[in-house]
Amino acid sequence: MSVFSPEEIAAIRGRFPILSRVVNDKPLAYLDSAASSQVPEQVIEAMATFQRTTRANVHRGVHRLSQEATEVHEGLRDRIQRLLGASRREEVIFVRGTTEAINLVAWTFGRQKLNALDVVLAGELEHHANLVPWQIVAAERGARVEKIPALDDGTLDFEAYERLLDSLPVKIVAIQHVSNALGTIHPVERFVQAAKRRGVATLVDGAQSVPHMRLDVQALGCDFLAFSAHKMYGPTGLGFLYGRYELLESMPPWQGGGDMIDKVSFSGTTFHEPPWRFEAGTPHYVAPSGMNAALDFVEEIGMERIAAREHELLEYAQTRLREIEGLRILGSAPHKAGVVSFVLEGVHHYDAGLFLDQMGIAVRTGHHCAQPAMERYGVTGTIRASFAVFNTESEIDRLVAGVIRLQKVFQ
Amino acid sequence: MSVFSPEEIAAIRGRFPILSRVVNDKPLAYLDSAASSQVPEQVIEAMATFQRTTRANVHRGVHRLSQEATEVHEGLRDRIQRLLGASRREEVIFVRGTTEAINLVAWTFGRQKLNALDVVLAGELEHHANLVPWQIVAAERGARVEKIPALDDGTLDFEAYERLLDSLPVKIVAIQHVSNALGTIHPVERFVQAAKRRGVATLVDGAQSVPHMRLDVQALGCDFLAFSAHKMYGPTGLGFLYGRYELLESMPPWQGGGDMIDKVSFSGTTFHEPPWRFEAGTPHYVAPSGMNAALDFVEEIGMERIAAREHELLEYAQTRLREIEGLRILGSAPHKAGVVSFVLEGVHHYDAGLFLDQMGIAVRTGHHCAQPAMERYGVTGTIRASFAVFNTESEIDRLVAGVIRLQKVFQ
Amino acid sequence: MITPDTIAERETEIVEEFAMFDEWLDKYEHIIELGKGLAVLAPELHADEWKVKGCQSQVWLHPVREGDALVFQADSDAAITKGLVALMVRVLSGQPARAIAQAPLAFLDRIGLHEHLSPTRSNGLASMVKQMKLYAGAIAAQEASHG
Amino acid sequence: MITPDTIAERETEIVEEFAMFDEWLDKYEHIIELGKGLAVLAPELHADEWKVKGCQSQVWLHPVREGDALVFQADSDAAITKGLVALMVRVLSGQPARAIAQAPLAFLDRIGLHEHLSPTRSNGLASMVKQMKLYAGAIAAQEASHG
Ligand SMILES: Cc1ncc(COP(=O)(O)O)c(C=O)c1O
Ligand SMILES: Cc1ncc(COP(=O)(O)O)c(C=O)c1O
Repeated sequence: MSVFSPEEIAAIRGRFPILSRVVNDKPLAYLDSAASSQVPEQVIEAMATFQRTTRANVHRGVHRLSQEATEVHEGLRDRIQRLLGASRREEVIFVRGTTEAINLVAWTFGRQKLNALDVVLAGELEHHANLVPWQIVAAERGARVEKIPALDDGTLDFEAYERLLDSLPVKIVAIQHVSNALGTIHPVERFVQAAKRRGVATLVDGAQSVPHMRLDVQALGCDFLAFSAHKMYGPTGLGFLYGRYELLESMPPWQGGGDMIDKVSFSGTTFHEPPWRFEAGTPHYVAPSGMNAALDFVEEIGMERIAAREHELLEYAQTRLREIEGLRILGSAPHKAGVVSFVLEGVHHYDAGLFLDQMGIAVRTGHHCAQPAMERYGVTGTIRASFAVFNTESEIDRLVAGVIRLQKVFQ
Repeated sequence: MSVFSPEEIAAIRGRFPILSRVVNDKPLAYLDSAASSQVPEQVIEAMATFQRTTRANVHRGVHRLSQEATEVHEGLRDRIQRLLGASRREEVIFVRGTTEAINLVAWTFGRQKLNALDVVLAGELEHHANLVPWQIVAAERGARVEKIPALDDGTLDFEAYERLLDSLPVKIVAIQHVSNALGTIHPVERFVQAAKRRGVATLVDGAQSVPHMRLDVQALGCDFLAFSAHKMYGPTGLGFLYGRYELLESMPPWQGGGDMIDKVSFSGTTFHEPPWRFEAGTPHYVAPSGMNAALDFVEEIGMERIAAREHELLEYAQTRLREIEGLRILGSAPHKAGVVSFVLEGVHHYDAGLFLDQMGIAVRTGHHCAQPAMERYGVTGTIRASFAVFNTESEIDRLVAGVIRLQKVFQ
Repeated sequence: MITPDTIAERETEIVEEFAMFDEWLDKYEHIIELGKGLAVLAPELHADEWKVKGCQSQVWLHPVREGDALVFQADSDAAITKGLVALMVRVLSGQPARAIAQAPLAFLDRIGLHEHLSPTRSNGLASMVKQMKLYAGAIAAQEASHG
Repeated sequence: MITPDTIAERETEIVEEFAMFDEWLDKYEHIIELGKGLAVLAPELHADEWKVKGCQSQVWLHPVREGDALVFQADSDAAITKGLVALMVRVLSGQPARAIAQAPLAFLDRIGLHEHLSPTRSNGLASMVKQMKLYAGAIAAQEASHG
């Protein structure tokens, strides 16, 4: 029995205006939610309404609009605190997205913590966002980034990880919760706990997990966690960094500007407390109204049911795709999110992407900003379908038919 | 004769849905555009429509939505190039806002350029966004930030500036074009040229100028220029950095992540060319649709007429406010943008702000993120009214009446 | 004026007092008056040490312990903030630390001024109340562990 | 097949050839066929030196100067890109440098494939054409200064 009845799915689909889009005379099959979500109408409307009634710069204004806008903004901080189970609201920092969140940690905590010859451990499947910032900062400090090797099934080698922790001067572990390239759900608690036991700090890249599962940063025990609103049915240009308050407090500022200061003068400037110390300049203050609506949507449907439905779609897709000869699915981890990545014998992923697009099917092709992962599995790129709560089995059937058809053309 | 007929003004006002808002039973008089613009309906609609029809992550996608979204995104880059008269599109970098733009330059170019004992010159009236990033980076490099002193009328002391240029090891001049605190339009070309003659790099903070006047970076001769979309009838969370290509090319990356790389591996990563090198992660890709609509709006009305109208409002406001006893206007520069900042004898700016808010009048009060400027003029804050093309003389009359009324209460 | 004894009684008194005002202007004028009546804070207590952070208006708070009670002296540079500070002092000063720590302070809501206590306000008031409660909480905890 | 002489003539020929296809699938199949017909690029020319940057598919381009003309050899790892590369080579290879530098290449638009040349595509094609024109432009400038 399916998680949702056909009527429920139709109702959910009806809430996403873009799903009535037609591409090349075919209805759009959007199988690219891991790159960026589509948004329900209520998210679009919330931001439009905010701009029609409440738009004003936040934090310093005494007038009504500014007060109202600030309340929405700071109210979202409370809500993200609850979503993540953070122990205080000041542990939530507003950023542009996962990438900026990780850069913030690398440029402040990372630079503070890393000395010559120190090591940052990052998974072999990391998105570039959780690798390159560490490389840049490590290079500057004379430190280095080493990989936690991946196994053939798309999981990380936990034994090798513990050996690395024990044999190298590791200061920080940067690890994804869910792989955007393969879909692997890593047992990230184990990795965090192993680091914690050794006094090593941890950052979890939650870009692909927070939108798809319940998560509690205190239970997880990580020091930092990052995710993006645009992958969670929410607005673009908004993301969140969770950081343990004790660490945030000891971190120097990064970007300077309005709002993050206490007193400014040419003879010396002092800084505000976290989270404001890390929020310089006018934020994307229209976004919180949209993020609230996105969280409402998720709560209305229910995170558990969303996850269950995505899993159902994954299982269906994997079963159907496995029937195709010359198709190889990358990643067979025991736990996977709604992401399936595959390669076709003799067909370049770019050609496949172009063909599927002609059939109205939107998949992502290429290296998925995870070149080391591609290298690990000996491919230059893959074809990736990723699912959201609004996808259907018949869209997957179209994908399967499309793949079979294009194989004929290219072989 | 006024720049616009009453009918034209009514028509313009009709395009801004927020102007029909009622605050405390009075129609909203929004006199806080220098903090953040209001947006015409077409901007709101453009972003909503984009999300209903085209939303998808940009740059790497092969599918239709991603292609269309990328075209809007990169098309805006071309348009900003034309707006600023930049010599190539690659000189335009997308950021969150002016603050991030300046931080980007400070953290890359600044750190590269500044050595021990070197000097950054910044105006005494700078917004914290154009001061604090330099202080942070200078401190790290053993360099320092010195001020270009302001004169009593709210202009900068050009002679003192030249003396500083000649007597100190100045590497970078960071200067605002228009003061958000006082409204002064600085003769920024002169300051830029004086630095240029001495081989000193220049960054112009255009946050308050680009939205209000025509400007050509090549004529100006500056190396960098920053501004924010949200102050230009546009979306929040979007801003632009112009940088001379030659300099951009020689600058190291700052934030790492997707899109800014060439090849990534654990053994070494190489970076993309500018502007992409400086654009890590998923951008706020919904914003360009809104920014296009905002630029359409400005073009429809005409930048010259907007500037002329704002000047008209400034003149009217200054004349009316000068009639009030116990009111002192700060800043009497020969050229001023649509910003008037004042203090009231015996009345705290915060009290004034609260009172005016009760009367439906939205002004900004406080230090306007320019504490050194406040210190220079011996105040802890001011009351600031700032104008946009939709404001009216009668709103200014309400401000004047409000001020007179509140003076009675407090004196 | 004989001050009523408990926090709740004092709050009720204030709510009744404000019931007279229909107009925001009258209400604000009254608040300003209350501020003027606030006991003068000695110049040396205007030091940074006693300053409560607020971006727009400044607040100074000086708590003195008297047995298990806390007496507050306070000031602000803005008139309306000062009036609100006066209200807070009137309600909380001289009360037992435990009562202060636990006071819900709903009266601001009932007189339609709740917004001024919002942490999103930059007037320093919310921070002041937070500090009053922090002091009180610390003392109450001390009392408890001794008793 | 006798190759027509000018770039414009070659373009016209291609436009007529593609006029037969109503269906995108037929068109794409034809492009793939054209790619298969592309002269094999020697393994040593697949070096990084000859690689044109493209995020999704790779393109290699090897220009050889023959008098005032330029002869191109090229390849791609993706079949559709390779077909488009073949079209570009067919139109431009062997033409005078000046003509290459100035060619508007409108035929892609006329056969409904303009989007593939968009710089927002990550297939390397736009970069390849840019490089072809850069080479040609440099040679044409040289010619001009000599003659
Ligand atoms: C002169 C000036 N510079 C910089 C800024 C900072 O802009 P943003 O907050 O959009 O980053 C502002 C806006 O307040 C400004 O007025
Ligand atoms: C696992 C993972 N980490 C980080 C990112 C980067 O997120 P953003 O581009 O929103 O900054 C992504 C998104 O592509 C991702 O999938």
